[in-house]
Amino acid sequence: MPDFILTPITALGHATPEVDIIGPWTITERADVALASLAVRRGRLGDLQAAAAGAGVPLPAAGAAAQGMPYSSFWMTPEMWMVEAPFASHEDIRAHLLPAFGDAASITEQTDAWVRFDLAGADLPRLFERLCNFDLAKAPAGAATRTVMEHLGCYLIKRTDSLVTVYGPRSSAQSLHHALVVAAQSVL
Amino acid sequence: MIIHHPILGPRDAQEFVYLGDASLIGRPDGLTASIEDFHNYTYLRDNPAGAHRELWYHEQGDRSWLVVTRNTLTHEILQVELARDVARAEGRSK
Amino acid sequence: MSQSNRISGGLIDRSRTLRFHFDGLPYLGHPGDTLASALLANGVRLMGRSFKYHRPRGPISAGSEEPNALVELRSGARQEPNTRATVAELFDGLTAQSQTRWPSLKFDALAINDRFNSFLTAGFYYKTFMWPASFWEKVYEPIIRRAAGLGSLTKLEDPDSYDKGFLHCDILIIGAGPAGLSAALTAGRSGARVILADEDFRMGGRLNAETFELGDQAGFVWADAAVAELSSLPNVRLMTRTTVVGAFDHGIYGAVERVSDHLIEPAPGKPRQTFWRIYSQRAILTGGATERPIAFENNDRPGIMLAGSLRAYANRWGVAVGERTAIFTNNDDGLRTARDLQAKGVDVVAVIDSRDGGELLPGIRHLRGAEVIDSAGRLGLSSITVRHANGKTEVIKATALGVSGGWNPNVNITSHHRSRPIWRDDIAAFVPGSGEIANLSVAGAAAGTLSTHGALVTGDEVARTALASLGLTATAANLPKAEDAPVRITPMWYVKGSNRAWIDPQNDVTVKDIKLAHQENFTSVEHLKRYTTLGMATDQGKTSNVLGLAVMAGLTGKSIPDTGTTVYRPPYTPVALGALGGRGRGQEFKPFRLTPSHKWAQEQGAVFVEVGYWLRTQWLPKAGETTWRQSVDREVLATRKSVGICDVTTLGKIDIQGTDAGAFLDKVYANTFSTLAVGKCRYGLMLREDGMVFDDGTTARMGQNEYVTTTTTANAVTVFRHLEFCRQVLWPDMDVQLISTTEAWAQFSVAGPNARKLLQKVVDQDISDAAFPYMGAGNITVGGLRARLFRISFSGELAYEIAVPTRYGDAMIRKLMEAGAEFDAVVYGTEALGVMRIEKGHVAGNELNGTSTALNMGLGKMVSRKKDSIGMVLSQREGMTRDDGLRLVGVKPVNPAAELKAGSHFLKTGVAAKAENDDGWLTSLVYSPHLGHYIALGYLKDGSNRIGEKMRAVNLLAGTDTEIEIVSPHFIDPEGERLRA
Amino acid sequence: MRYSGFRILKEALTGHKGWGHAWRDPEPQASYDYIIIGGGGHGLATAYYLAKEFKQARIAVLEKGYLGGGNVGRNTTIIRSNYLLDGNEPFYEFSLKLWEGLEQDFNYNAMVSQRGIINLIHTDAARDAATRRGNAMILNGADAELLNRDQVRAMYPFLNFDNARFPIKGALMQRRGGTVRHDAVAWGYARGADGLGVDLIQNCEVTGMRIENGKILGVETSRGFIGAKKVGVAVAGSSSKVMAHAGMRLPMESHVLQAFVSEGLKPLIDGVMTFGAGHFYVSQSDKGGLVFGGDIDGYNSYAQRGNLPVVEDVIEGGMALMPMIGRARLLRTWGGIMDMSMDGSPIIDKTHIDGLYFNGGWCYGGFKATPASGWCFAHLLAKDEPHVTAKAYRFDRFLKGLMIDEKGQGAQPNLH
Repeated sequence: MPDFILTPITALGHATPEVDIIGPWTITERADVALASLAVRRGRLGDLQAAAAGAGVPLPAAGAAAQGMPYSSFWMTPEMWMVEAPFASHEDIRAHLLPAFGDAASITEQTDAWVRFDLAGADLPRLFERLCNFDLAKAPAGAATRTVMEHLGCYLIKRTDSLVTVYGPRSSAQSLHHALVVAAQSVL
Repeated sequence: MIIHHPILGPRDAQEFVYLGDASLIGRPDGLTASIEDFHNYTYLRDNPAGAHRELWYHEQGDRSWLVVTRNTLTHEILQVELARDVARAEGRSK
Repeated sequence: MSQSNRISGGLIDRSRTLRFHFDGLPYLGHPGDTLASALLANGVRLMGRSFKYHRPRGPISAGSEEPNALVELRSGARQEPNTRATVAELFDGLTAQSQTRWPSLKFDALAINDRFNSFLTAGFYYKTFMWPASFWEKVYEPIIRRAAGLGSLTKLEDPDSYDKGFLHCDILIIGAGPAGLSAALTAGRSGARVILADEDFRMGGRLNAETFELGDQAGFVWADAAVAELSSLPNVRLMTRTTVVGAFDHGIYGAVERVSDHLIEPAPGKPRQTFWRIYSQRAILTGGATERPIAFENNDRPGIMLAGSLRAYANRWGVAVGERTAIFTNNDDGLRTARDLQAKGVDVVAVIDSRDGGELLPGIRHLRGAEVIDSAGRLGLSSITVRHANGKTEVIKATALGVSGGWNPNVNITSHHRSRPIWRDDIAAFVPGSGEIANLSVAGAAAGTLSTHGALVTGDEVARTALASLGLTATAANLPKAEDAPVRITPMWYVKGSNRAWIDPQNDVTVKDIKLAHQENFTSVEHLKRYTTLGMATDQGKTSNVLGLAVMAGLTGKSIPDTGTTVYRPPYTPVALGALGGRGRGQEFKPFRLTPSHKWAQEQGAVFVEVGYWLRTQWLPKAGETTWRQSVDREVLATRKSVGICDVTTLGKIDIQGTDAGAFLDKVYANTFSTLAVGKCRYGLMLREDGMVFDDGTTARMGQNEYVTTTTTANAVTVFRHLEFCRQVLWPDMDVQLISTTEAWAQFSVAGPNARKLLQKVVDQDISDAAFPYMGAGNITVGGLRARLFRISFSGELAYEIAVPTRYGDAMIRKLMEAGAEFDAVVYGTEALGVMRIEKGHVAGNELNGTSTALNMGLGKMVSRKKDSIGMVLSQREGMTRDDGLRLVGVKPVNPAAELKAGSHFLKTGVAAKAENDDGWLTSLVYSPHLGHYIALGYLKDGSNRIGEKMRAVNLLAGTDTEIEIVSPHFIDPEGERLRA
Repeated sequence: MRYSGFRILKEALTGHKGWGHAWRDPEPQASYDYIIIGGGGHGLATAYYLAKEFKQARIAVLEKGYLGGGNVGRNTTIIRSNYLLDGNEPFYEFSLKLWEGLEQDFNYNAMVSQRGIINLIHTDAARDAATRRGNAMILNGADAELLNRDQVRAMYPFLNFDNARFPIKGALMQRRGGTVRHDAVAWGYARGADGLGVDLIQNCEVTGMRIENGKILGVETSRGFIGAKKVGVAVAGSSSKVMAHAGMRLPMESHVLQAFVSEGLKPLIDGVMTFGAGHFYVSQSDKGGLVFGGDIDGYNSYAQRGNLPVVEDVIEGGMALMPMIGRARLLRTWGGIMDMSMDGSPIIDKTHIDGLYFNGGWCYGGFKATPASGWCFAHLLAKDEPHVTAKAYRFDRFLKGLMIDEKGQGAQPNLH
């Protein structure tokens, strides 16, 4: 058995995540989250809900996200959620979830399909109105939506008025990051 | 345009990909239908000037396929349904 | 230079002085000035030349409807042609040049055209320049093109950046005049989310240009107070310098905000302009009205302008356009101008009033029943000729003439959905048609309510209605008392005469041109516009369309509405292309997609190629290699000799799970997957319903109810969309769940005789042929890390694809290269990949062109008739199953040294290069270092029966004609021994 | 009356009193030998050639609005014959040859201007495809050249060569391509047809077809019934609506295509160019406006107007290709209704109804096709057999699997 370990890099290509502070806003790359999609097998919603309750996986309604420990999640599409968990404890998140859900769910690892940026600070709507058509000001905390930024399909989660998470396609991490920074400097 | 997604509410049509006439739901069965059946299904359209039932895919959203009833003269949208529900109602299953 | 025409008052900041240049000469102005008001203050009336006759032109307006005073603003790369001096906000250091003239504005050589005006009538060019035919491009057109055009671009890249954005509101209010402010106050106080946008840099609209009072304060003071209150409301967003340019479907409006146009250049990081997409629940148009002229002979001289604009220059900007001013009117508003000017101490020499009755102005020479029939003054007005009611004519010295033919409501935006305005005789103007634009209502002058009182009241009313429809309640409005003068107008469109009377001053469309159009039966309003170019100028006919219609109506004897209306199209005023383009320029035109090995490849000096949004390694030059071929040949040979590694992450990966996953795949693929054993993969062919090949790739069965499908890089998105359609719409009850994992896994192809040896060093499991046979697939580990292994080959060699979570991809490529050192492992790019797949005879993009069937590709047997699958039935149509149809073949030059070109067509030897002899074409071409000559794939008629035939590959573009031999598309290892090794 | 420079001279000196009507406004007769439905470019050209080339008489053109009010009056004025497939290229090359002699033929200056068209190439695969296309063009008697990057740069140095997301690698050029003053085409054909005795009847909408025992007898119109031996339909954009009167469903959808023009500018762009990495094509009119366009909006529409996403997408493409246009301004946008057919190619064919003929499905190709479309449709109407260059444009090609799919998009009209 080979005796080596592979060392990961972040989506922006560094050993450690990048943090940018622009005016009132902090843009933080997050590499410490494991992701898996959780989809209901046909006719198994009840079983899945029961299993989720047991495993402590929240199943928020359409357009919403729910925080928990260790599992948080947000709604993706009918009968499918994205489950978030701490990378340190749940890197192989699918292996953690499979036993709980058995054949009631289709579970797929999504951790590295995405790059995550957390944007923190006051007056975030003023920033996001340059980035996407989502009405952030009107949305309640806990709102989660798919939207387009810089031609990229992203997930946007309004954690609080002063904290927004953006998940974008990992391969375009640099383009998305550039768009966030340029917008912040422009609105600043 | 704004499409009122049955689950997600108003969404900019730019998030969607357009396919065409909702008659595309009614695909014939390949083991029994004739070439002419498939020709009519694949190629012929009513193309009305007025109410038009059409398929839109929320590609930059929740990936739902929708059946949108839209007036092609005014672009007014009269009804939006989940295509899966419509398909089942039209008797499609497996 | 002194501001000779500056008078007292106005909303300008006289405490500060701004320097600017026009045509190289220095002038002074004040904050609050526009370029036009400042030039007029400096006694400059001549600001441009007309398009066709190059007649001297000055501003006729004080707003965005200006057709004449167009200049090139700024210089160098920021030069901005056709900028309306009447809305260009003055800033210190502004420079502008006049345009459409040579060599100078005062002396313009092309003014000669004016002498030949009797030849240059409407549409004259349709009747001549036809002989000889070749002269059009060679002689006539180049002259016309050089003479045409307005301002010029420098051809330098625009150095400024532009933003885009999205805004949401309950109520969008377009225009911040009395009606707009009234509506905004009512809506804002109710708590609704309101956006109030105005194109001006100062809100208030006409209130800034009038002297009458609202309540007991000056109009502009009331406006300032209203703006102050609105800006104190958190639910109201005030947007000055913001023009709403178009009404689109379902409450979406486009608006351009001129963020930095009033600065000498944008602040660092800031955009010049921002284009907003505004999502509104309700919209209220309070865009006011635009005055229109009366046509008379030589009515186009600098100094002749719309009366209301003359008034605006005096009241808002403290400018008297002329020392001696006359007014020509057919309505009471012209009298208001005379009164205001006189109150300002301007010498009003006469008011020529085409009406007989009505109020008589005190203390002013008020000539009723009179007409202005001509004017004089080469570069600017010096006198007018008046015909009195008794028929006597008199020349009156005047340097400014204000003309008022009545006011047209600004209906433009209401017709953006092609609804037609309605004629109202009482105000002799068109008003908005019954709302074809859902949830848009109109108030104030834009709706034909032309008094200030009416504007305030209707603005409030319309806002209340909008609020009510949104379930919001309005508080009582406390509207100030305001003038409520009725519209008193006796329509009078043009003064009859034999010489030219201008209707569209920029395009030089005169009454005579409209008469000619009528004479030639171009009487439909659309024909009139297109034949004479009426209303086609940069102002889109804001001041000329109704006048032109009225003249045509007079000629046809029809009423104006029966003659027609004009439908305005977006944008309301022209929009900088940069603003509509936003940030999507240069490298930012589209986002990049980077592969997991990108960082490593960059360090190695790889050459990258765009593949969709992806950047892939095209080849990886080694020291001493001077041509790309050297690198690619080395990569190919090293791989075939030992082992090569290629990042194949860009291939689409779709995770397909569910108890019906296998049955689902049987529906969407032409071949069968339900029978595939767990732990195995199989090549699949996906058809469109029309029977053409859509996509191909391998699918692996990772578990009983779990498959991983790969798509081509190009089709990853469309295939996923298609699968969702099949899953949700065609077979809604199948138990199938889909999700893309394209980016989740960094996937590398490891190919070549030593592929297994190399991989065995990094994977934790036994991957001997027995343990992991050809077409095997499974979950393994790499140094304990979860990974996936597929034994598949695109190159024809013993090959695997190994995948690790993407964040480990960088480490993985480094690990593979380290482990491969002893085998001289190379990384190969897309070029070498292409060489090897063609040597092996695999189809790719150039063959998967959307018009090829499985049969064309020699894969007809893959289409199972035993089951229903997408495209199965239509692939059997007679035209697609002909024996002599196109077939995929291999091609090699008869002379091994000969070169070929992809895109060449196949012809038999000895036949003429004509379409009827066209036997097919060469799809993909590479040099095979393995075989030592060029090889190619192509589609050839009846190809499978023509193996061994000698024919020609003809490239008429390069004049080459090369003898080729048709061969099997499998150039190496046709039996596939290597990949099973 | 014959138009000429001398005529203009004479009229200028005599107050332009001699110019007569460009065409009459006749009352419809009770019946005709030929009725052409649609007074747009194709309908007018059909009537003109029927009378002039095929020596037919008793012809009427019925137009629901004003002459030339359809797509011939709302397009981007480009002519070219740079098609790939055998079904198309001979036809469009025939059309281009007709353009080249058109003005002298109908004595009207439509400003046919062959300033050249280039299709930019950004990838090696695109160059392969352009090479195949260029060869197909030459094999069909058209002209084509493959330009390298430097040749393109010499022609248009202001394109984004040095900071492009998708580098310009060359171009396929057709020097005989160019532009035409679109309205003048309709007017020239109208005047020409009128002069040959064709009745051009405006404001006459067809509301029904009288068909008995599988034969057409005439059409119901807003101005009453008009009998006809043969009826030809050339109403691209409204084809499905009109053919529904004959109970036919067509292999096409109607879509809105937006077009754009900038404010007038001094000469910048001599020829026509299309961007290969974005949805943008442009030329500059003789008047100085940049005339440009891109893709259709993509959803079925008869509204003759579009929406913002396409406006922004097209202009983004323009800015990516030539960032020097940023300070020019968009003056006007408009929309035309396209017959988007199922394979992106048109239909000129008989129907199953005796005496009823159809011409439509032009997608983007309608304007440049005008002369050949008129000629070939007139040929079919007069001789009951297809013109040699239009024989592939049949209804039944979809049933037989003989699609003419230049883009390879299949039965997806909004992608053609």
